Formats: sequence, C-alpha cells, structure tokens
Amino acid sequence: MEENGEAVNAQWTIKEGDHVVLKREDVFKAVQVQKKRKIIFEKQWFFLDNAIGELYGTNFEVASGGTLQPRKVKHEENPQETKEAGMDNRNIVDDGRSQKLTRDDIETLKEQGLKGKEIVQQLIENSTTFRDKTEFAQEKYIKKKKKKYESDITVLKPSTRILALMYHGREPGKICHLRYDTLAQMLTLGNIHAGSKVIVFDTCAGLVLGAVMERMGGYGSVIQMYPGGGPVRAATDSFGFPAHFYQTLHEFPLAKVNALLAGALSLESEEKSGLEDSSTGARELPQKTVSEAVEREAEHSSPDVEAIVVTSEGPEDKSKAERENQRELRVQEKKIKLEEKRKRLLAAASLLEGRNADGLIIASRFHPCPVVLSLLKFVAPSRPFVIYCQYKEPLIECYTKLREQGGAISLRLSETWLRHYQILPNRTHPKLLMSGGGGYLLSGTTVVMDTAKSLGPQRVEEPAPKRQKLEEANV
Amino acid sequence: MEENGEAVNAQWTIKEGDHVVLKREDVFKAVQVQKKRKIIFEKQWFFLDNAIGELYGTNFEVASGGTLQPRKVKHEENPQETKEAGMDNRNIVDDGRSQKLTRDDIETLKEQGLKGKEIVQQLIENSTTFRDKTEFAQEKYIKKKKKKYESDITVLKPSTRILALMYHGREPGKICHLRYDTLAQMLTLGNIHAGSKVIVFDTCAGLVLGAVMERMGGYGSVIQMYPGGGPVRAATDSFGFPAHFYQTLHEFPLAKVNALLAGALSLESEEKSGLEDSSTGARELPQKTVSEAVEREAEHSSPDVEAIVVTSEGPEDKSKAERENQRELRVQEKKIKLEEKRKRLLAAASLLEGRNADGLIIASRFHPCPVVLSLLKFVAPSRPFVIYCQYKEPLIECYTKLREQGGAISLRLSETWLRHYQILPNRTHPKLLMSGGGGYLLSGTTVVMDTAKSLGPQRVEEPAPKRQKLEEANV
Amino acid sequence: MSFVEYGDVIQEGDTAIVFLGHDSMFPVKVQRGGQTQTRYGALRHSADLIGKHYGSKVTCSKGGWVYVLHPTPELWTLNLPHRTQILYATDIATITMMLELKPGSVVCESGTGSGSLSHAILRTIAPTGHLYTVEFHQQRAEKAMEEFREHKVGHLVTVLNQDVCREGFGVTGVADAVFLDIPSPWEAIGHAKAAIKKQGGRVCSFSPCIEQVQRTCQALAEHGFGEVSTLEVLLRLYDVRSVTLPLPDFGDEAGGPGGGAPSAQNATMTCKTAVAPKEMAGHTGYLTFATKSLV
Amino acid sequence: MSFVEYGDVIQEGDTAIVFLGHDSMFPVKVQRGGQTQTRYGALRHSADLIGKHYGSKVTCSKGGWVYVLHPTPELWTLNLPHRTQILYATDIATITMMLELKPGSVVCESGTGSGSLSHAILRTIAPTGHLYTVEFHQQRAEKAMEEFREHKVGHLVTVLNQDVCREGFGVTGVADAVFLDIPSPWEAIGHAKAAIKKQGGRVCSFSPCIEQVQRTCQALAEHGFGEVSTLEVLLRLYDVRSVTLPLPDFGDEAGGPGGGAPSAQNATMTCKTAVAPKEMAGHTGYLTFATKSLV
Repeated sequence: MEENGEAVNAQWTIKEGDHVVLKREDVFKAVQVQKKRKIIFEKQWFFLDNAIGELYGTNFEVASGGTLQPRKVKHEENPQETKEAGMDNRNIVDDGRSQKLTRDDIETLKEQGLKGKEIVQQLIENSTTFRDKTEFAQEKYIKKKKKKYESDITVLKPSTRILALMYHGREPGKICHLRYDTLAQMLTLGNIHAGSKVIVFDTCAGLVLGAVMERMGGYGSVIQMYPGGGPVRAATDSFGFPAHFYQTLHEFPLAKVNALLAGALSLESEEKSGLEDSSTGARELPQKTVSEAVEREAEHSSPDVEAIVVTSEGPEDKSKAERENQRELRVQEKKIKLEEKRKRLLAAASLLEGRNADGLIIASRFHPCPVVLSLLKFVAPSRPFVIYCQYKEPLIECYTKLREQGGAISLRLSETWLRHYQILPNRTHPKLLMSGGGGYLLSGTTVVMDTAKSLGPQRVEEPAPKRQKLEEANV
Repeated sequence: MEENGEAVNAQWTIKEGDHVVLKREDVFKAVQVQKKRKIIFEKQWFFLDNAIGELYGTNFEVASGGTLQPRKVKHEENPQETKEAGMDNRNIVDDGRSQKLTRDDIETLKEQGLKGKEIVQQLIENSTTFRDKTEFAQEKYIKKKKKKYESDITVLKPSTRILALMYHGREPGKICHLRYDTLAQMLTLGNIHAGSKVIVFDTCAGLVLGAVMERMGGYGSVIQMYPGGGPVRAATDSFGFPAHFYQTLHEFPLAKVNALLAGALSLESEEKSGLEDSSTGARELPQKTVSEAVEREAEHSSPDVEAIVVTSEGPEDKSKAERENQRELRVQEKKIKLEEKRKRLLAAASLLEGRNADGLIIASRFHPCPVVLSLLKFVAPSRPFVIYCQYKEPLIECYTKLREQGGAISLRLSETWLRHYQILPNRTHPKLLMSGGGGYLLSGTTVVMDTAKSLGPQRVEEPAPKRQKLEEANV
Repeated sequence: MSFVEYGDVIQEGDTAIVFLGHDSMFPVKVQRGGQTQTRYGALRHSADLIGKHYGSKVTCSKGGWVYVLHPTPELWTLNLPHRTQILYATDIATITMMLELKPGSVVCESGTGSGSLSHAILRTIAPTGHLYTVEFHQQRAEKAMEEFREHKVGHLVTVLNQDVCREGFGVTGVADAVFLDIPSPWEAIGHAKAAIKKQGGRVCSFSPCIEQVQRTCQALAEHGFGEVSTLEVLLRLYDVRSVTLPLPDFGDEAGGPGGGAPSAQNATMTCKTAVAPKEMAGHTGYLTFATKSLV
Repeated sequence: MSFVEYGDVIQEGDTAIVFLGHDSMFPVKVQRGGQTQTRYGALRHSADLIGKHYGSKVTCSKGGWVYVLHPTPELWTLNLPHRTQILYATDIATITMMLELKPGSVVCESGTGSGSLSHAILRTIAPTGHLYTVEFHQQRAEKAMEEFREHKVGHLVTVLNQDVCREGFGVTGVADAVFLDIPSPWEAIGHAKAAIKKQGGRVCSFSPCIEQVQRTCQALAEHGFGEVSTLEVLLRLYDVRSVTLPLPDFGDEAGGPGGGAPSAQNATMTCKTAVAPKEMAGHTGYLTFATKSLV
C-alpha cells in the first residue's frame, strides 16, 4: 500500500514519463510526456516540457516556438454573447462578401498578438451575415473559425471514458468500431469489479483490457487471451496504470487453449517445452514487434510491452562491459526473458486451469462463436459473460449455439442507440449527426452444465408468466 | 365527373352503407354503417342508426339502450386543471386507502346520471395521492379511469393514416407488422400518384393496396397480384372507396405469372381454358371464402369482394321465378361471374403484358426474393420499386440477387425509427414506450437491363466522389 | 414528362436525372443542341438523350456510361439547388401520409423554401388538387414558380410572396391540409385554422427545436385543434456487405503452436450482413400534427 | 457472498437469485430452516440451497427445477423491491463509465431511491471507495441502509436522510463524482460543486424531462462546469428466431394452376433472424454530464 499512498500524492501532477491525453475541443490524443519531444496535434506542434510539474486538467496555450503556456483562468469557450441566431436564412444574400475582415486583416490581428479566441470573436463581429445565419450555420462557422485560430490544449489523466471516446473518434477501425457506450455496457453487464478473476480477449488494441483493468483497480487478476505472437496492449499502456497493476495482468496464447483444455499443458511438460519454446519464442518475437508497430502507428510514444514487464522487475544495470560481456549479457537477458515468459505462461495456465474465472469479456475481429464456446469453459458457474461483435449475424449464430449447448442462461442480444443533445436556450434539439451503430452485444450468465439432459419437464428458458409474486421473495 | 360532383356534396355526411372508422381515445375500429346492427367497441355496445345523417367528425356519447347522442360542443379531453404533478413519489405511502370514493359511491354517481368524464374527475378529486403521484403514474391513472368510465366515440372517414394506425395497433399480425410510418415511406419511395400503372402484391389484408388506391384517386390502374384462390381486400374495402375506383383495380394470380412471362397466356388459349377453369374456379371459390373469413374475423361488416364487383355492374333482379328458373338463374349467374372473372384476368394480363408498369410495391409474408425477381419483369425502366419485409435477412438476400442480376440501381436497404413525444409544460420528453421496429424496406429504380455485359470500364454502382458540380447541371 | 406524369421517352424541355453511380447524379434540362459534361465525358442532348427511353444506359464521349432517369420528386429532392435547408424523403413521406394527402387535396404550405416538399405535395394532389405555397423571400418565391413551370406542375400551384405569420395563406376555408416550416409556426396557427375547410382538416408543423414545438402545441390547443401529436422519424440506411471473420487457432491438444487442427491458421467464415453507416442524420426536425375538427 | 465479492457456495445470510426461466426470477434471503414457494414447488433452504454451488440447478418439491444465481448489482436491479422508479443497467452502465468510477472513487448520490444505482456504484468503487448517498424520504433511507448491510456493502456507504437541495451531501471537497436523480437538479448543482475535490471531478444528472435538463445545464454553466454534454442511451433488445417464409407458386409456363415447378406449392425458406420486440422502453431520461475543472 506504500506505493499506493505515494501515487495519491503524486497523482495530480504531470510528470515526465506519464501517459496523458491531450484535449482540444472534442478531440483527444494520447501521448507520453517526454522532454524535448515534438508533439503534433490537430495540425499544431509543440513540446510538453512546460507541462511537467503542472496539475492535470491545466489548460495550455501554444506560444511561439511550440512552448506551452499554462492559462490559469478558464473562460467558457463559446462566445455566447454573440449568438443571436436569425431563425432562418431568409435574409441572406450570398455575395461572397459577407466577411468584412480580409485575410490581410486577420494576419495583422495575429501579428498584433491577438489570441485565437479573440480572432474568432473579431471574425464573428465582422461578419455581416453571422446574425442572419441559422444556428446550424452559425455553429459550423464558429467551429470552422475556432479550429483555425484557437489552440487551447488541456492535459488530462487518461481514463476509460477519454480513451474510448478518443479511439472511437480517431481510429474506430483499431477497436472494431466498438462505441464507448457499448464498452460501458460490457463493463457493467460483465460485473467487472475489484477482486475478481476475469478473462479478456480483445483485438481492440487492448482498450477493452485497459477498461477492465481500470475497473479492477489492481485487485484480482486479468488473463488476456491473445492470438498470434503476443498480446497487443497499445491502448492499455495509454491508461498509464501504476506498475503494480501489471502484476495482476496475465496473458495466455489462444494457440495453447486446446492443450490446456485437454490437460496436456501440465507444469512439467511445459517446463520441458520451455527450452524448445526458446527458439519459438525468438521466432515469434519479431512477428510481435511488427504487429505492435502496426497497432501503434499513431501512438508513437507507447513503450514496448516487454519494457514495462521488465520495469516492474527493477532498473536495468547500465554497466560498461566489454563487447564479449555485452554479448554474453544479451544472451543472458534473452534467457531471462524467455524464462520469465515461460513462468508467466504457467502462471496464466494455472489461473485458467481452475476453470473458475469470474467473468469473460470478448471483443474481437474473430468470429465470436468458436471463441466463446472455448473460453466459456474456463468460467465458473453463475458468472456473467459479454461478447461484442461489430456485426449482428455472428452473434445470432453464437446465441443459437449457446442455446443448443446449454450451460448459459439469460442470453440477451442487444444494441444501444446513443443520442447527443444540444441544450441551448430556444435551440434545444438532438444533435444533427449521430452514430449509425455502436455494434452488438451478446451477454448471459453461466450455470452448471447439465450432464444428464431432460431431468425435468421444463425447458431451460421456457417463457414464464410475468414476475411471480411470492410471500417469501423479500424475506 | 358527375358522380364525382355528387360525391363532393355527399362526402361529409354519414350515410347508411358507408365504411367508417370509430375512434375512442387512440383506439380505432373500422365498421360499415348499418341500421339496427349492434357494434361492440372497446367493451361497449351501441347502434350507429343515429349517426346516419350527421357529419363526419361528429362526437357521440353512448346513451342508454346503445343509442348515440351527438355532442355538438367539443371539450378538450384532458382534465388539465387537475394536473399538478408531484415531481416524484416521495410523499406517497401506499396503504391501499388512497381512493376516498368507494365502489358503491361510484355506482351511486353513475345512477345519478353522471357522465363518464365527470366520474373520472370525481375520482381524481377524491384520490388523496393523485397530486403526489409522478406524472407517469398520473397518466396511467387517468387513462385507466377514462377507459372505464368515458365513452365518447367519434365517427371518422377512413384514410390510409387511420387504417394504418388501426391495423398496427389492433392487429399487426394481419399486416405483417408493417408500421404506418413504413407504409408512408413505401408510398413516397414508390412515387405512387394519379395516372400511373402500379403493381401491388400485399398479404397485409389489402391495406397496402388500399393505400396505393387512395393515392391514385381513381386515376390510372392498379394490378393486384394474389397468391392462392383470390385476392384479399378486407382492409381495402374499409377505405370505402367510391365504386369507380374499383374499375381501375385489376387482379392477377401469382400462379399464372410464369405462363404470362412465357407468353403462354395468350388471349385465345385463355379463352379456351376459361371453360376448363370453370371447374377450377368453383373449386377455388370456397377456398377463397375461407381465407377471407379468416382475414375478416374482426371486420364483420366488410361485404364480399365479389359483391362489390357486381355492384359496379348494376343492381340484381329480384324476380320471383319458379324453382327451376331460380336454379337456371343461379347457373346463369355463375356463368356470368366466371365469364366476368375470365375477362378481368385477360384485362389484367394485357396490362401486365406491356411490361411497362410504373411501379411495384411488395409487402408480403412470402420470401421477397423470388417475388421481386419475377414481378420486376413487368416494370418499365426508370421506375421505382419498394419491397417491405418484417425481417432484414431476406432483404439482404434480395439486395444481393438484384445486384448480381442487374436492371436495378440506387438499391437502398433501410429502416425507420419512430419516436413520439409528450409535449406538456415542464414535462416534455419522448414517450416512455416506443415501437421496437417497423420492418425493413428495400427500394430501388429499374433501368434497361444490360444484355451485353461489361460494355464500359465502370461497375454499375461504383462508389463515386461526392456530388459532382457541373456548370450545365442547372441549365 | 412532367413531375406528375410518367413519360417513356426523353423529350426536349424535360428535366432528366443523369445517374453516374451510387449517390452521384445531377439534373439536366434537356435542350436540342445542348451538351453536358460529366466525368465520363460529354453528353450531347440531341444525339444521346432526346428520343432515348428513360432508364437507358447512355455512353458519354470518353466511353464511360451513365443512366438517364425520369425525374421524381424524390430524385429532385436529392438533386435540387439548395436555397434553404430542405426536407428529405423520410420526413416528406410521413408528412404526406399523416396529412392524408391524395389526388384532389387542397394544401397550404409555408415556406416554399427550395421546393423539395412542394414537388412531393404536387405529385400527390395532382391532377385535381391545388397547392397554395407562401414564401417570405421574394427571390426564392420567383425561383420556385419558375421550377414548377419547368416541371409542368405550374397549373397546380399558386406561389405567394408574403409573410404567412402576418398575412396568412391568402385563402380561407378551402384547405384539407396545412404545412408549416417556418421559424415561428405558433404565429401562423390562426391563419392555418382559417385556411382549413369548415368540415375540418389536418395541420403539420416542422421545427428543429423543441421550444418551437412547445409553443406550437400550445397555440394549437388554444385554437382548438385536436389529436395533437409530435413525432420524429429517423432513417437508418444499411450497407449490405459480405464480411469475412477469421477463425481463431486454438492449437492442437499437445500444445503445439498452430496445429493442423480443423480450425487451421488461416480459416475464415464469411457472412452477408447489413451494416449501419458510421454516421447518420441524427435529427432533422420534430413533426407536430393536429386535426382541426368539425365545428 | 457479498455484492462486491464473488462466493462459490451458497451460505446462510446470502441473498440468492432464484431463476425460474426467461425474465422470471426473484431474490431469496437464505436462512437455515427457511423455505420458499415457487411454482415448481418449495425450496428448502437448508437442504436445497446452503452448501450448493451458485449456478446449480436445484429441484423443487414438485419436481420442477430452478437455477440459483449469485447476486450481482444487475440481477438486483431486475429483482429489487421498487420504492421509486429505478435506473436500469443501460443507464447505469453509461453513468458509471462517464463518471469515471473505479475502485477507490468517492461518490455522492441523491436520491438513493430504491438503491438500484447505489448497488452498482458500490460494486465499482469497492474495496477502497466510498458512497455518500442522500435520500429525502426517511423510510426509503432506512430501508436502503438495511439492504446495504444485508448485502455486505454497508461499510462502503453512508446514507443521509436530508434534502440535498437545501443541505447538500454532508461532505466537502472529497468526491470524484456526483450523481443527481432528483426533481430539481439545478438546485443541487452548487452542493455538487462543493462536494467535488478541488482537483476536479465529474457530475451527472438524470432527468426525464427536457425542461429539467435545460435548467440544469444553465446551472452547470453558471457554476463553471465544463464539457457539459447531454445524451440518451436506448437499449434495443433482439429476439433471436428462426423464421420460415413461404415461397410463392408462379405456376408452370403452360398456365396450369399450381404446376409441378421447382417452386412448388408448399415450398418454404427458413432463416435465422433477430427481431426487435413490438414495444421497447422509448425513454428513461436524459443524462447530463459535466466536468468540474481544476480551479
């Protein structure tokens, strides 16, 4: 708990090496704070050096030379006072001359040192048609102008909310188009909480894994199932979890699931195969690097996964040894790493072997059917599971298979509609654009599998009359 | 145009034999006005005799003996003044004694001759908890009480809006769960309008057919395709169209579509087979009666389809001839009917044969794929078609097949969300219940079928850049 | 061709829709000797269009081809020059049915705007109905009338350039239905009532903001309208796609990496699916309907 | 068992969920010697429940069987005694994520109501967080505390029986998040602000009516909250079904009725589909979120 206490003291201050999220308007970007590192965000470049030591939540303005200037006083962003929406466009004649400020005027204003917000204000005040424009056109105008001239940047602590919004907005393809409200449903339907043992299989850059870890707060254990050469955790790392969180995180390759289920992945055989694996491991390593490189394209700052694992083991010695020693050391390191990896595999295997996981969360680009049918075997009875898929049809198949197979009840196929609102005096309405779809979820609860079928006259989920009222119900 | 002029004068008055719609609150029922005929509507019975001669839109109260009393002054229905919603249920203690009026009190009020509305008012005023109930609970309470004690009935002229609302509310199964807003989309996407030639295939009790006929106003022609023994028009008849509308309506059996397409249904061969058909026709007749009986279960008042057809031919002679003559007459009548039927078949066939229909509307319980692929052959190029299905999957298949086959562009698979609102001072929000789904539509436009494929380098619907701006576009 | 009557063959003076591909089309006014550039080359009206059947494939000068379509109010809605924000087919369909429009209906509308709804109304009320459409903005009123004439529906419509809130629809007791798409519909409810037949009729108001709806509903109640009902219809379009999902490799039972099991390394499963677009129109406006009852 | 910690075996004092079938279940407080009637007969707690694994199938006295499930906040939400209207899992999930709740979070809530959201909050902030929940109604406050204790989460929660609009949450500068589900949330925004940590935090207000949302947003702006965002999440459940569609009979080419063609009289096609229910919850409430920024 010591490091926990330390974390509380330090947690409000931006430190070098922190994973943070930059915010400008509704746009986010996850970066790691490093000195003298140029950040490009929304077509602006700057350095985060000046952010170090400031509090999270601070607003910065980008000054000349890309340095950040903290703004202590925070204004509301909207130039509310200028908003007198003409109710329609009836009085507008588009003659291309509605903006009285010329491009030169604007440049002059900039040279005079006017801040972005002030320039936008000037533009609005000098637009003869602004007041006559409809609200929609006004919003568009302000947004366009703001984007061009404003530059306030806020540095935030990462969270599931922020990272889910960020990925959905910027790179939905990397997270299988999982919308943030759908992720929210998964965490709640999965009853994810501290102290449980949860199996996660996500090909969403590790976003779902990170969300699960955040909800577990470092208590309990998470087993990440992974396809291919190694687990992908680009988004997970962006959460900036304290090191001890990673001690509760395990990974297990899908490719060994059948062996584990068959009981062929015993401790001894794995110890032996550990040596054989060393070559395999080496072969897999570059593969992994490639896949991570792809995943991390835009996340230049994410450290290597292995690096983090090592970090929790303590700092590396940077001794100045001879070449031979170095080579020896590298071989040694590799051996240590492989041994570490083998140990971790066995640890994950032993967590799974109990077949008593408290939950299963799947959000992958793979067909969910074989995945859920296999992994559900590791889950204890009376525990929730949730499967996300971008498409409905594979989940319909899953639903049917699970009904046939048994061992799961309360199966529910669902989708959520998300609607944002504009709440403004006399201009309240749903936002004009909405997300077309956030993907589909299949959720349910495990039960003890019925070995001898048809014991009673009932069907597993026979339609029953509405809620039975029983005297003892609330005893 | 004479009968048209006559219709204008008479159209606002309720007449014996009229098809009308009764309305109470949000509930509708289509009936035919007949003297001394007991109507049961929302658990009340009454006679429509007194409605005859009154104007459409009149409100009636059910008086003793089931007679209708027109109310000339119309009040707003809601006892608005009593509505002071407690914002939550915080002060309610449910002790089962919140209603101070006893059942006996209510009976006494009724005996005193209090009208339903007044009883509801009394109930509200005597409920100690009413003001403390939340708005939702209040609405429920008023609705429940209203249903029990109020009895205002409005007699309306039928329309697509009203009948679509009625069927969706009362018997969605009879119209393949086609929601009214979806029907609205079909009529618009199908560009249904006066003067065109439209093919309709609906197993929605003829509701879609009626909607199409309403939009055509008796101008142009409609060919109703039907499966089995004969066309179903229970809902169509409820529209109460003037007789001349039926002269523009034709029917053609699905079972002769292949023959027609093969050119085997020539005028001569059909004339010959007309005689053979006579037995078939006789065999089919009871079948039809059964299917209509089923469709009309709740529509006791609908006249027989054939009756209407005959009506347009003139009144029947009711001569008092001997038995022999009667039998002879019956045989004769049957012959005339069959001859009539044959003529109608040929008329429909010749309308289809031109393969130049202006539109195709399908809303059936059949798999839409074979239906649309067959019937689209009768449609001219550059004409819209719309296919409804309660389920999405069959339309996905249709979409794929049509893309493969060609001859159709602008294919669009869609669904609409319908949301109703409660607009009340300080209590505005979407209604708490909404329809889960209104079915799916596949629509498109026919084009000349490409006989020699791959003429150009383009694909039929290749994704193109956003709207091209061309100087000549608006010449 | 006219917007209320189908024609088979393209004629001079027609407004045809040139369809280049999915969501890519534009209207052309067909003129003898005229020529229109497309990205597939030129279309010569006399040679390539006039006399051809609607729905034909026409080859452009660069060898690419287009389809030439008969105009419909719905195609027009997708292609018309925007002078204002317009109503689209989803709302139009709902308005048309809920206002009970049909051949012979007399309709009052304000504002005319870009004429998107007007064309759809005219299509439905032809050949015996009439549309009185009131537009505040003079240029827009004139342009609308010009389009109606070009589209051969001019005889069915009267365009008035006035302020409906102050001057109403210019007719009394004739309308079966009234449609309002103006900033302050509540100011026009009295005029709407006056325009409707004494036997009753329907009214619809389209407003983007809920406050407008609230004031309108209040005005409707005050003017004795019944069956007041506010609703919203949202279109969800689906993209039909074939998606291929990989099947995971769980290895063989001996624990070998990437075993030769039935679920081999590169196994996949393909299914047809209908995917919602990433973004859709989340709101156009609220539609408020009401009935003026028999008095 | 507790609501924040899974147990494997049913023990005395546990609250177990008896699952009879789809959407049919109820909670039981397990007591040695206790007995519960179901429509499949009696469940004897000592013999049938205590010592059994959660998720087991238990046979009732009449021979029918039920499943006995471990409680979760979501099962509780579906089974709790309603003292007020409650929040359901869809809104709860959104609230939990958008308020950034996690183990260790300090949360203020008002009103407690039937405790549906409270249980979900407690599940998420355990084992190191704390919930201050304020309930105006005394009986409800007492009943809630009793349930929290029974569900073994009493140590994580403080229930206050007071008017949050006048007296606030009873704590200052400690909360990471504040949740309001009260008739006049705008009156409690000041208190919410005071309750939140000086480093900032999140607030959420749930209101069924748009007018409440408007006043709340205004109050949030006046109190300097940022990132004000109002949204709505609707759940659409699907029913997975196998549907059989008949194939039409188009006859044979000779015009014979019901020919022996491949598409014969009784041909059908079956497909799996997911059907939306006839009716669904169309509105629960608007969720308004905002951030109290660092000051």
